[in-house]
Amino acid sequence: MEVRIAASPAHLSVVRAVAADLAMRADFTLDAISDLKMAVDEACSELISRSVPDGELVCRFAVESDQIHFSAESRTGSTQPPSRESFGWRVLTALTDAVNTWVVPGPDGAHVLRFDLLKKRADDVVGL
Amino acid sequence: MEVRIAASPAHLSVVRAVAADLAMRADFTLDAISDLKMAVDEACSELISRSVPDGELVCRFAVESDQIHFSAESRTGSTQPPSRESFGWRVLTALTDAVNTWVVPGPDGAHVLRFDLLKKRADDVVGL
Amino acid sequence: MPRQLPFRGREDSGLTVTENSSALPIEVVVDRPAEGVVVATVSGEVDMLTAPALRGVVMAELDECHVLVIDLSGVGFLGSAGLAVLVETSHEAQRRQVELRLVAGGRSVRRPLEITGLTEVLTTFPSRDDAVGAPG
Amino acid sequence: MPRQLPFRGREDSGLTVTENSSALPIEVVVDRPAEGVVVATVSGEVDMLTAPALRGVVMAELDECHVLVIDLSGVGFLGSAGLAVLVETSHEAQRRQVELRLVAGGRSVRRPLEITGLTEVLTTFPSRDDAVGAPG
Ligand SMILES: Nc1ncnc2c1ncn2[C@@H]1O[C@H](COP(=O)(O)OP(=O)(O)O)[C@@H](O)[C@H]1O
Ligand SMILES: Nc1ncnc2c1ncn2[C@@H]1O[C@H](COP(=O)(O)OP(=O)(O)O)[C@@H](O)[C@H]1O
Repeated sequence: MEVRIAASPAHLSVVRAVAADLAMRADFTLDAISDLKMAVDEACSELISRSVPDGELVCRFAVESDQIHFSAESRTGSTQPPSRESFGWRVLTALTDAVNTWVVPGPDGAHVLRFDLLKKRADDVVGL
Repeated sequence: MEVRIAASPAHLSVVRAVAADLAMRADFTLDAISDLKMAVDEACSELISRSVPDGELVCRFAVESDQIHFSAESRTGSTQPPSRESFGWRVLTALTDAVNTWVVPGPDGAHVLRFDLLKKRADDVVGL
Repeated sequence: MPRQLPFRGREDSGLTVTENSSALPIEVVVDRPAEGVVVATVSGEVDMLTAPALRGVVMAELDECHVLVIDLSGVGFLGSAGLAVLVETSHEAQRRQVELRLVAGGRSVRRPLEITGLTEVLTTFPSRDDAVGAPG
Repeated sequence: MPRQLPFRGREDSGLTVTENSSALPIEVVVDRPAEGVVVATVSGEVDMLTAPALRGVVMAELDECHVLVIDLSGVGFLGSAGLAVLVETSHEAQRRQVELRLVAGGRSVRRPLEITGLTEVLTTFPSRDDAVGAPG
């Protein structure tokens, strides 16, 4: 499924609500639900803070056999993805089973920043 | 904001979760939140049961000054909108401040069924 | 007394527990607090997806009792597919001379019943104890 | 003692209540259970949208006390923007010789603190009473 919102912090809670609802119904452990919400929030917060003005944030959720695949993108002014030294990136890697971020060329010479993450039903995260 | 899901009953709960989150943050009364969830569920259930196989359901929410505007559509095989004599339609009119449904021509000679509804922040519904 | 249920059923010291075999966001637990009295305790959300499972359980129980209590206290959402199950169960109960009692505590159940006028037609109680203890 | 707060402040028989002026899904209530002790009780969700409001309130209180308790029991979500506020408040508290105590009850607060290793750095208590009553 796909959720499209204005790239504004006011909409973070609705994306978290979607993540929580999907994970709950996919029988995720309570810790895994909490982690997915936080990871989704972290990726979307990064996208929102780097979005072009009046940009759109597109989130896709795919519930797979034992995991949820989340990807999100928005148009950005920079060709640089977020630093992998940042606190946010360390949080994302601690919370998820796999995470990636990169910039691709968008329409009209713009750049699109994308996050992709996998979260398994049962958490076995190790922390930072 | 826009939510796109496969037109399947398994996704109803996520659309309700989105409706509830938006209404809660827009400071809707508890009764109005409950009514909006039920109205959104009713409209989406109608769309899902009349959707073409493997169809997509597109839902749009707009939070306006004192109300939420919800519209949803999916491709359908019929040119007939749902009957205004049905129980479902009476529920919808009881739950909302305004509701409409109609069929428009879609791409490839298909038909698109659409629902449009308004729910105000404070409930003053009268029941069936 | 094995019955055909849409859920895996388990019998446990007189208690029939019906478990959720799929990932359906609904659970129905059936127990018999007294001779001829069946309580079906529903939790989760009753919508187009889950209403058929509820229907299956309560219809099967109608032959097993003269009082059927459907406890909806744990229901977070009750849509029109769920209301239709309650209306149909009520008709079927009348036909079989079974008394149907609903436990409708919270707003998420009371509100849909009120809006649709069903509180006039169905017999509701604020709690399970009130419903089970009501004079027959 | 009027202060600059991001929220409308109200003083009421010694109790400072900070109200939510916008529709932000966060609320912070400040009270003083004892001389020099300030408790900021946070409810709602602490994310990129609401963390600045929390930061404004707790930073303003740091000058008014020697023990600052931030009660997060009513917080349903704590994202990294919220964690950053706690870390910054902790540094600022150290600088001003204020003791910072967090109440971190439920999973939605404990989990982010644990995952990020912040339970090692910040002083947490299971309840408000434990936090207020702890030896200084
Ligand atoms: N261990 C931590 N726990 C919580 N917040 C932290 C931690 N480390 C840094 N931060 C906060 O996160 C923000 C960014 O930290 P930093 O590591 O410098 O990342 P970046 O490189 O993205 O700026 C800062 O505001 C800082 O207060
Ligand atoms: N007042 C009511 N309350 C709850 N459910 C009802 C009510 N009236 C009808 N229903 C249920 O709704 C479904 C459709 O009812 P009906 O009025 O015939 O609408 P339609 O014309 O859409 O078939 C039926 O399954 C019926 O049991």
